[in-house]
Amino acid sequence: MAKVTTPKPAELVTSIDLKPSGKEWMDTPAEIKPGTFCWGAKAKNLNIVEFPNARDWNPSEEDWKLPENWQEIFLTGMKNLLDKYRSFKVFMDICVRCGACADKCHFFIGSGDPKNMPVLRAELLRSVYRRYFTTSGKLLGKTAGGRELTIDVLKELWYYFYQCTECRRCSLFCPYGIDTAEITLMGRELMNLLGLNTDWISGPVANCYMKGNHLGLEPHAIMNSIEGMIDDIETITGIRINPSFNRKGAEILFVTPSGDLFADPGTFTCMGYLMLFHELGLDYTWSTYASEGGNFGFFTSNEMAKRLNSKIYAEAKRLGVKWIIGGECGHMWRVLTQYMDTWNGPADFLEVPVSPITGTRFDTSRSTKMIHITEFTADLIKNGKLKLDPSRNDDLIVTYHDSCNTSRGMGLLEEPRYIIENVCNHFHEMPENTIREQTFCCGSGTGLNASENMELRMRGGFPRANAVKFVKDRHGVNMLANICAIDRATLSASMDYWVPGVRVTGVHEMVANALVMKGEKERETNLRGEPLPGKEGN
Amino acid sequence: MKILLPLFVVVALVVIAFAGAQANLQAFFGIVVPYAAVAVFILGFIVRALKWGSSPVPFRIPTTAGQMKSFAPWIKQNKIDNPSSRLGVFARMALEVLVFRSLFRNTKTELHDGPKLVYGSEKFLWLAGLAFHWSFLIIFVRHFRFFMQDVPFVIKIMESLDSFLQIGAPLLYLTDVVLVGAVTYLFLRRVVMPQIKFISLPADYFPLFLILGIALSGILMRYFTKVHIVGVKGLVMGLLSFSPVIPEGIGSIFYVHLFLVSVLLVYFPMSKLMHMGGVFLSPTRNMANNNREVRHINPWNYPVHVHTYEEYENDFREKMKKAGLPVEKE
Amino acid sequence: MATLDFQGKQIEVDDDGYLMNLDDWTKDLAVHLAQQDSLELTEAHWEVINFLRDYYKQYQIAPMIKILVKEIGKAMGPEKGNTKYLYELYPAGPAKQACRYAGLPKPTGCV
Amino acid sequence: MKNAGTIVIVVVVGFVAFFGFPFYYNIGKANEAPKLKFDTPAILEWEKVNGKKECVEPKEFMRGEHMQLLNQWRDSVVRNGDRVYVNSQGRSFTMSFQNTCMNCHSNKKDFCDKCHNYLGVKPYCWGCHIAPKEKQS
Repeated sequence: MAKVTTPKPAELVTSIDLKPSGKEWMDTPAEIKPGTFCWGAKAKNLNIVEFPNARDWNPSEEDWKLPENWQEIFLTGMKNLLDKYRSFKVFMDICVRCGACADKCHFFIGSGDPKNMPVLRAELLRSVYRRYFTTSGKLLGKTAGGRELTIDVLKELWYYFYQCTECRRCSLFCPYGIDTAEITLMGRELMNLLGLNTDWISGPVANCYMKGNHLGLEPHAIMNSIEGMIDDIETITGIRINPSFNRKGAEILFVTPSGDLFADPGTFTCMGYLMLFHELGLDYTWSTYASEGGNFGFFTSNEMAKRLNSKIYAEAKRLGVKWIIGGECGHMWRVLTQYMDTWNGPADFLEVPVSPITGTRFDTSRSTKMIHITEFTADLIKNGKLKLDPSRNDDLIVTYHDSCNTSRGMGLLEEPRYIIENVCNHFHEMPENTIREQTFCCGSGTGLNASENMELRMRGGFPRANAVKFVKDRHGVNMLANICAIDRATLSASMDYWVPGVRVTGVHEMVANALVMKGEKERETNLRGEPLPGKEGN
Repeated sequence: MKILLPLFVVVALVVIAFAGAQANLQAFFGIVVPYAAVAVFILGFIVRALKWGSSPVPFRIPTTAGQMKSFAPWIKQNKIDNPSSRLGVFARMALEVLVFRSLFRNTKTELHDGPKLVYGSEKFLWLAGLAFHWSFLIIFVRHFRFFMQDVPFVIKIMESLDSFLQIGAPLLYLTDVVLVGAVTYLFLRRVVMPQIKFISLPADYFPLFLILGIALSGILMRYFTKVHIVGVKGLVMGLLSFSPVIPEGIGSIFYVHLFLVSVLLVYFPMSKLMHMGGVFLSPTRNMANNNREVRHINPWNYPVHVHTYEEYENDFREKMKKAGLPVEKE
Repeated sequence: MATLDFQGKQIEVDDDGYLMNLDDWTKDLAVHLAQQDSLELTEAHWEVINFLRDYYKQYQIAPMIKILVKEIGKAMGPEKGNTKYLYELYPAGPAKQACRYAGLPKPTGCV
Repeated sequence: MKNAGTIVIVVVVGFVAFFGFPFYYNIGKANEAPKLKFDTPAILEWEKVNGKKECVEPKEFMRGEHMQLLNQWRDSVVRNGDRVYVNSQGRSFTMSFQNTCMNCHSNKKDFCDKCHNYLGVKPYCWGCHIAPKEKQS
């Protein structure tokens, strides 16, 4: 348990050289550096979800305790994936190495490690593909860009596939749309055949499978946590909220990432949902069984993701709700948008979502029957259904961070902005190369938000933080809004590191602060218990 | 080494063809090789397309590059960069294939003191790529004048446009200049730019050298050493009508040109050059972002082992009851 | 698997030094772990450790710092119900450090 | 495009449409190399006097380089006013497209146009010069 220290920001920046030089990458085995990797998966967690080759192992040790026939397992698995995914096959074949993606990756920008250039991250696996699955690679080997699958190569693949957050920024710039997320998904799937997951991912997966959410909150723990929030809401507003759990016959099921239930500042966002729904008198229920919107299975294997995701529709069916609202989360929405219906649909037992407040029919979700809470709220504001006092957020100078997945895997760009512009008076965008479809990852997505890899996270978070610093210097920005539970946790850390003085909030925390509720007492503080602007003297 | 090896290979190919033509092997280099090359190209292309096609597209995974189609018209959709209809996808693909839309977005990241990250516009790769591909296409189509009896009007127009500056005699084709310039740029960036040099493989240099070889041998033929051009067309027309002849007096340089083209055709289906076909099959670009509206079917979707609500309640029934949660079984 | 030698027993710990089994914990072990960090456990420290263990037994998870603050405030008086006080007790972070002495698994925070 | 069949059909159709264009365009057209005629009265007269048909330079040179030679003549006459061309054998000719070249090759249709049409090359001679009256025996 050697303590890993994270270098200071200034040291970290000086170590970045974006101009790679030196030996050929094929001949340079990866150096697995402390602070840049997560602990290996524990046997007990892999066993819970019936994963193969479960064992306790440590990435920093020489012996990874691999099964005897690990090469065979890997290559058979690869063949299987090539047969199942056209994306994988095409992306293995058509890259021309033009390099357009090279400096688009936050991990490359923050580390200068050439193997973090998306093209090279893919080439690590592509070289194995060429050697074992193409004629030229079989015949010509290295000349044709092929590479033997040695233990060093396997370790390198593991190391760099857990240094990718599947943010898809590279895919945006690729002339063929080659998506490193897709390649990393395949890579991690192969790793899981060998028991090479990380503890930070496999733990939440096991939790989510057995207990319904990543944090492992048991039913009474969820209720206890929400009761704590209700107490706080009562203190602030004088209104006692009484949400329901696992209630059959509710009109709407609400699902949010469990991070919102159990960690600041996510809990403030969660208070926001509670207050908004109460004010509307919405007929909705929480579920303790489907108590996770996020999906760490997605960072493990396609099958695991589907297994975890299945709970949402299953619970909607059991409770007999009409449709579903989903909370603020990034990767959750890529999964819900691009995968859920295909895996676990059709959701023909549900109805097309219709807002009971405005009557708006959400036809764009007519198949999945699940809408994003910012769609729901933006519609409310547009129809004048909310009484808002944005001046309560006047102490905030806000900028907005687009989550990778909601921007590049969905296109939810304007809805959250519309809300923000209506609930606060000071909003400034970051530079255009760092927002909307070009947004930068928080640096810790896809299950990389552990504590043992803090240096990696801070490196990966550098481009995002640097753009925040730009608006902080220019406009005095002090609050970074977002719609992602992972962002709320990880950006807090990266702001403290890179841009001290900027805090992090969910959009619905700001909504609830601005929301004038029926029968509320005069508020003295915001949801965080801090004095509202103008009430500081009290 | 990764630069020199492909260069040697291309030089060797030139020497082989030249020596072959000198040694009266015209029939081999003029008839056998081109026929074989075209056959390998077509079959190889089809085989590769079949291989891709045999893998299904299990999920609809477009990379969305703009505002999605929203629930209400007051939020304006970016219909091309985030298409929700077939027409939108068609437009997106057309922009991608014809004008390299994604590459046009390219930026260059620089780290300045501060620390400050700066993202500058970087259009040279886009420009060179566009120049290269379009001039290559025009040159290819222009060659149809050698493939057709009674050269069609379009080809003639294309030719006169390409040479409209009327420089020298024979008239200088602009695409010749552009192609050589663009290929040279694409080569130089692989040598000069550290990131690009680092990622480049022999398979990146080889096609550049090969295409440069083809271009230079063609230029040499047209503007400098001259070949018996009526004879060349006779040979090509013979090949096309499956009654090949070797006319007398075509210069050896022509056989070098033809041989390099043949090698390119053979190399094409087994290399990265297949991006020409693959770009159409990229699921992040050729699919509509309408997942929440229209269900996508995965042909290999299969039932998975899940942890059911019943099992969950069995695990936590007492705790749930104590917390006042409704349960299915008492 | 890493282990910790204590009083002739091999105790399993994870990569960050947290106990693998809650049952391996003893008060002596807590004192020992604190000593390694040159920290002497006072009554105030024990208040936190005991609350953590009770909470964990009930909910199978370490409490949020917010809950910890509230509870300590209830037990030790409102002037001590704040994060600053807890950081004075546990300089390396109340959640992480105190959980380790209490024999709880490493807190997950947000995932 | 969900399955392999569709993709292959698209590829094949694409190939046939694009690369196959020359094939079906040529169908039913005679594949003949152009035959030039050297039987104008002036050429026959020259043959009678000199015992052979010959041009200002050897045939192989003229075939590959006539465009350069014409350019050279034009520049020499128009820019320098020099109208005498001395060829590789040391013989002198008057540099004149109309009076020297077209005097012999007065059969544009059976001489110039044959190859130029065959190869789809449009010379810009006739932008300024008037084509001669067709003369051949």
